[in-house]
Amino acid sequence: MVPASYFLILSALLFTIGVAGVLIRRNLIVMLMSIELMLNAVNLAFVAFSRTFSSADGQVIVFFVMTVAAAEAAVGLAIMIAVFRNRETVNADELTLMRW
Amino acid sequence: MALELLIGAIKAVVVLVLILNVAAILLWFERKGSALMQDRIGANRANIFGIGKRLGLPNLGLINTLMADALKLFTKEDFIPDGADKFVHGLAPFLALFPVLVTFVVIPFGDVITIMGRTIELRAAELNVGALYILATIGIGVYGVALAGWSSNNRWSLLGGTRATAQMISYELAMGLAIVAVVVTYGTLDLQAICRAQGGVWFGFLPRWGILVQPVAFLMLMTAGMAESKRVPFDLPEGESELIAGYFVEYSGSKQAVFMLTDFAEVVLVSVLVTTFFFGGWQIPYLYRDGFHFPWGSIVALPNVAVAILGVVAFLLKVLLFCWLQIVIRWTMPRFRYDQLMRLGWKGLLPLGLANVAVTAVVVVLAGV
Amino acid sequence: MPLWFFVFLAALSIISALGVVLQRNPVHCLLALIVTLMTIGVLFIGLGAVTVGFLQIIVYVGAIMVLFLFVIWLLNLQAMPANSGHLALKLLGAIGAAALVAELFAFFTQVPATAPPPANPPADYGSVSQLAIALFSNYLIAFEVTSILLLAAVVGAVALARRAPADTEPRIAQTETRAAKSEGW
Amino acid sequence: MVDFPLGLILLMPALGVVFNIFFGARLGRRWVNVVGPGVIFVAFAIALAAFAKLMSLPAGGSLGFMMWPWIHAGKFTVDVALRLDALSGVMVLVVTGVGSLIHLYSCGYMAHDPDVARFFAYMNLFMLSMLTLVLSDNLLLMFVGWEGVGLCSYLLISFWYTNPEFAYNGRKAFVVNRVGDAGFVLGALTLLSAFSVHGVWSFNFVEMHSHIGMISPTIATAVGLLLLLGATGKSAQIPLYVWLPDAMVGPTPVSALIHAATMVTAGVYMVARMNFLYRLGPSAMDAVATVGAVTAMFAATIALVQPDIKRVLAYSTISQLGYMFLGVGVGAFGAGIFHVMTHAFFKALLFLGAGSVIHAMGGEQDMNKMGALRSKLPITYITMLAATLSITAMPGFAGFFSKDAILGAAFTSGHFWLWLIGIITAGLTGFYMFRLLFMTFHGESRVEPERLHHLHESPPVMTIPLMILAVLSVIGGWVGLPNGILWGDAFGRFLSPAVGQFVPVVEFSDLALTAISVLVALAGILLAYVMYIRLPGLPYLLAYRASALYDFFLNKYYIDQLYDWIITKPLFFISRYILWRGVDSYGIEGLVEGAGLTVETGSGLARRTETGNVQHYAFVYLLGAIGIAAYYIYRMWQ
Repeated sequence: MVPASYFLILSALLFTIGVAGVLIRRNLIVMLMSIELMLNAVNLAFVAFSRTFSSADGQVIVFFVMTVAAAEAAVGLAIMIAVFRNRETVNADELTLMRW
Repeated sequence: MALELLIGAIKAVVVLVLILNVAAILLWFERKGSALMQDRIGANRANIFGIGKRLGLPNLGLINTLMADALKLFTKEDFIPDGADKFVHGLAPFLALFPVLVTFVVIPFGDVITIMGRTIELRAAELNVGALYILATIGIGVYGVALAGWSSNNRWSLLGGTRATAQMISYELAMGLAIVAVVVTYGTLDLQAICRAQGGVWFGFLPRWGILVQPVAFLMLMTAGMAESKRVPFDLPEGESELIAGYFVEYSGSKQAVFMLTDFAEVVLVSVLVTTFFFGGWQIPYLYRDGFHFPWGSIVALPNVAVAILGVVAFLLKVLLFCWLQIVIRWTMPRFRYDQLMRLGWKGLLPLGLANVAVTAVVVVLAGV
Repeated sequence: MPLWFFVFLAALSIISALGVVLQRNPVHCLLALIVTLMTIGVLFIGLGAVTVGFLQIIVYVGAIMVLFLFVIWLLNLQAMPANSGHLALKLLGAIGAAALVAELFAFFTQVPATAPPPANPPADYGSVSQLAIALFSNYLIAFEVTSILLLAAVVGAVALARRAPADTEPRIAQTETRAAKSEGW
Repeated sequence: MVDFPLGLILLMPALGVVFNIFFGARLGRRWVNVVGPGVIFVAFAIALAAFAKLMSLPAGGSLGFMMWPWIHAGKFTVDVALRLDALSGVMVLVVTGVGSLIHLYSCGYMAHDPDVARFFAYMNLFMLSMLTLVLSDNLLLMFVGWEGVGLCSYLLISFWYTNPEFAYNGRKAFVVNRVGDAGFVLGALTLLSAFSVHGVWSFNFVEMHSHIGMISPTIATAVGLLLLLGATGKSAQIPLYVWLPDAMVGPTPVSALIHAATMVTAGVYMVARMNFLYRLGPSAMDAVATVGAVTAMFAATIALVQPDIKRVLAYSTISQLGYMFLGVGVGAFGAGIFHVMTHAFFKALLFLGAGSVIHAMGGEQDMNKMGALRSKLPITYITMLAATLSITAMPGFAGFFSKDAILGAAFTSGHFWLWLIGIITAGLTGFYMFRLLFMTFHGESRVEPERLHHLHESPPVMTIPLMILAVLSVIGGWVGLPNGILWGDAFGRFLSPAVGQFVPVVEFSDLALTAISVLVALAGILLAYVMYIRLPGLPYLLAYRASALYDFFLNKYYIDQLYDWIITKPLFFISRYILWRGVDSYGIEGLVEGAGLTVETGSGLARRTETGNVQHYAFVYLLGAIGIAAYYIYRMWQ
């Protein structure tokens, strides 16, 4: 049986890759994808712990995370459409109106 | 262990072969059936050395369907349009076919069969959450079509892909709700268990099939399934008169063959689901493990193997029946308009399904099942 | 789940995750992400959380990702030059990510969960009933709140993405964008 | 000490203040004219009741009223408490009595002023402060009243603030008083510290009196001198008298009430109140007496030549205050307070009479433009005549007894020279007072024709107070006859428990002294008669011949100019060029604006972090996450 720490480390790696994606990519959609990636990495950690302590709580949290992720994706993409309609771009570098 | 793997492999192969053959036969059904309904002759030209004629057999076009078309399609040039995303373009057809095929893994096509003291469940994968699995695979099924439409770098195909995706997403909901209703009724996600629960009779003569418990769910599953399979009257994604052929305009040769195969596989899938959920799957009325127990009391004992084989045959017959039903519909109905499609999906089936699930849940709770 | 299978899935997920970050074409990123999600779903199933695993595939792959695909199409995003300056940020981001992963390693190699989990979890572990019981007993309020959240999200998404009166807004937007571009924002 | 609701006496004017400030302007003149003086009359009635109660007590008794605890810091405790003994009893009666009459008079005098509500608000506030000063049972609360009357004086001097000169005079009075108050505060604190050394942490008069033995004479002298400085400020003595003449620009009732009858006597009252202290430091008492005598003569000389009727009265006030200081300075505290009372009567009367004249003349104050008003203003003339006879100490009139007592005490206490100055001053007083009277009411009219036709006697509301005060200026002194005649010095006996008994050191016949002073005064009167009735040209001739001396007197010894050059100008220079231009502009504003500039630049820099780029924020977020994780790793590895 695979030690839970393996799963945790895997989730750490995925999470970090997601972080890097958010930081490196300019495309808002890809940034959103990276965020989803991070969420899933966390989910993985949750399930691993849930298995370790054989309790359902971790899975419940995963369930909630999925729900929230769905809501977040819906709203986020809607915002993106609105932004694109106004600014004709989804490049994070060009969407810097809210600044000094 | 090895034996287990072997048995699993055998079951998988059996299922695959079954599906492919049924699909192929379905193609023939379609041709001849449509010809019949439209008072045509249909496929009748292909002939090998005139053997059939010599023997004076009527030309049923089987050769056309089963050999000639296949050969033609698989020997044609595989054309990739300029500016297409080659990787995705090549990947799409198999993304479309794969989910449909793997869905059949959880379908029980028969009861247990006992060979050399080893009882074998007659389904490829003994998964106890089959319903979820089905929903998952159907969900994945969207991508083949969508990516096919996108990767071809062609307006028509992109339009078709978009339509197909929207349509499938919309009707997945209805489908899922129908399945949920059934699951709530029988209290399990295990398809085999569902089939078993449909064995036996009410009032001594009425088979306990799901259709009698969940007629609404049956209608919804049928409709949504046909929409999923993107056939007339739900064939807007590929409506020849508007989008030439929709998402697979730019496909030719073997890849197009794969798409066609997917089409028929989906038809079969719908029939299989309907059969499994509402028509007892492999159940035959009055047939139990040890043989027939007719309402009027006479008992015909049968060996286990015979019962199992009977079950499989019954299953196949039911499936073919529903395939035929779909073909009839396909050649009878006109095509929907897009807004009609969406209205039906979102304003018709979705609320209906929700209401159905709610009612079912209440009834189940009250009945204390 | 045998170790070799885990390693295979882990490698697959990591590679595809890297694909998400590194590929130019949003659609390819999306495909990579889909692969990652499915791998994670399979990992769930392998961990015994069967229901959650399938839910993962249904919800993420079957719904959310399709939404992404739609938006990509709607905005007609083709491959865009990935590196528009900000090399410093990229470098720092890489360093920060490395630091983070190092720290997380430091954690997860120390956690008591290093020992392999109990080989035989409770019979109903990961089943729908277990999840449902937890959801509707301990987490009932959270569950209801989540449903409200979803409703709000639906309404909000519709309100945001609805096309505004087509006469004024786009022109303003374009001038604004042009001004912005000319001022080098 | 018997409890008595003395607080009511303070409550009345307080109510008047509140009413006049918040409702007076809205409800209009009629209400103000009722409430403004009304509250003071009520206060007067309560004061009478309190005084009767006091009289009913055995000699040396006192009434007390504890309002609320004020400061309780460690061993040091001060309460807002009132005490009414013989001394404060007399003062309260004078203040409320004369005050009520003057308030009544004001209704007529201010009849044409649009701002009467504000006027009465100030007047009531002054009464409140003055009564607090008088009734307080400790030095600190007394100081509150002390400052309060100063404030009211300032407010009322510059009552017609639209005139910049009036406003300037008000400011002058205020600033000069500040100098005196500084002396007061220093004195009080020195006294407290001196007491606290011996463990007595109190400003209470009674306690201080009982523990006075602890204080060394030197400290007593120092404190006495410091308090004297405060007294000179408030009571317009040398060197701080300069504000009083200028204070005459205020409404005449104000001059009568504040700058003649009550406030300016606060210094005398304070010295009398602290008599136990002064007795301990004889040199301080000598200083008081000297200051008084010199001031008396000095002011009288100035009064000789002033053309302005109110200025003459102002200088005569200073002069009379000098008499009072002389009295208390030579140890005859009772005589000093006696003169305070009589002076309150006749000087208030003089001012009110002058006010009536000015009222009739339509604001004219120059006596050169008056004359022969006797027939036009009969009541005013009669009453002012009574007052003048009283101030010139004609036998039988109120001023006679008090001034006689003071001069007698001065002589019998061995201060011959001071007595001599007092005598000369008496002559001068006779001269300038009758000069005023003659120039105003006698001789041929020098009134400008256009003023002639609307010359008229004042309305009863003004003349009735005049008459009452006239009566008082005649009989007011009979409470303190020379010893041996009828009931003798009842007033002195009544006061002695509070201020102590006067003990003569030189034996001499009172009668002779009295005769001398009366003769000298008569001589002055005669001289005035000659110069202003018989030979009206003589004054101008004198002024022409002895122009140097005349100008010297006319310009008040150039003291104002002197102060201007010694103090004011350097002060303004320092304030403007060093404190304002230098310290304020560069030092303080530099600090303030420097702070602002720092914040501005700092935020300008910090602002740069708001790039508006999501990913920059995300990166900072990442750093935060890394930090937190690092912390927990650190914890983990502990």
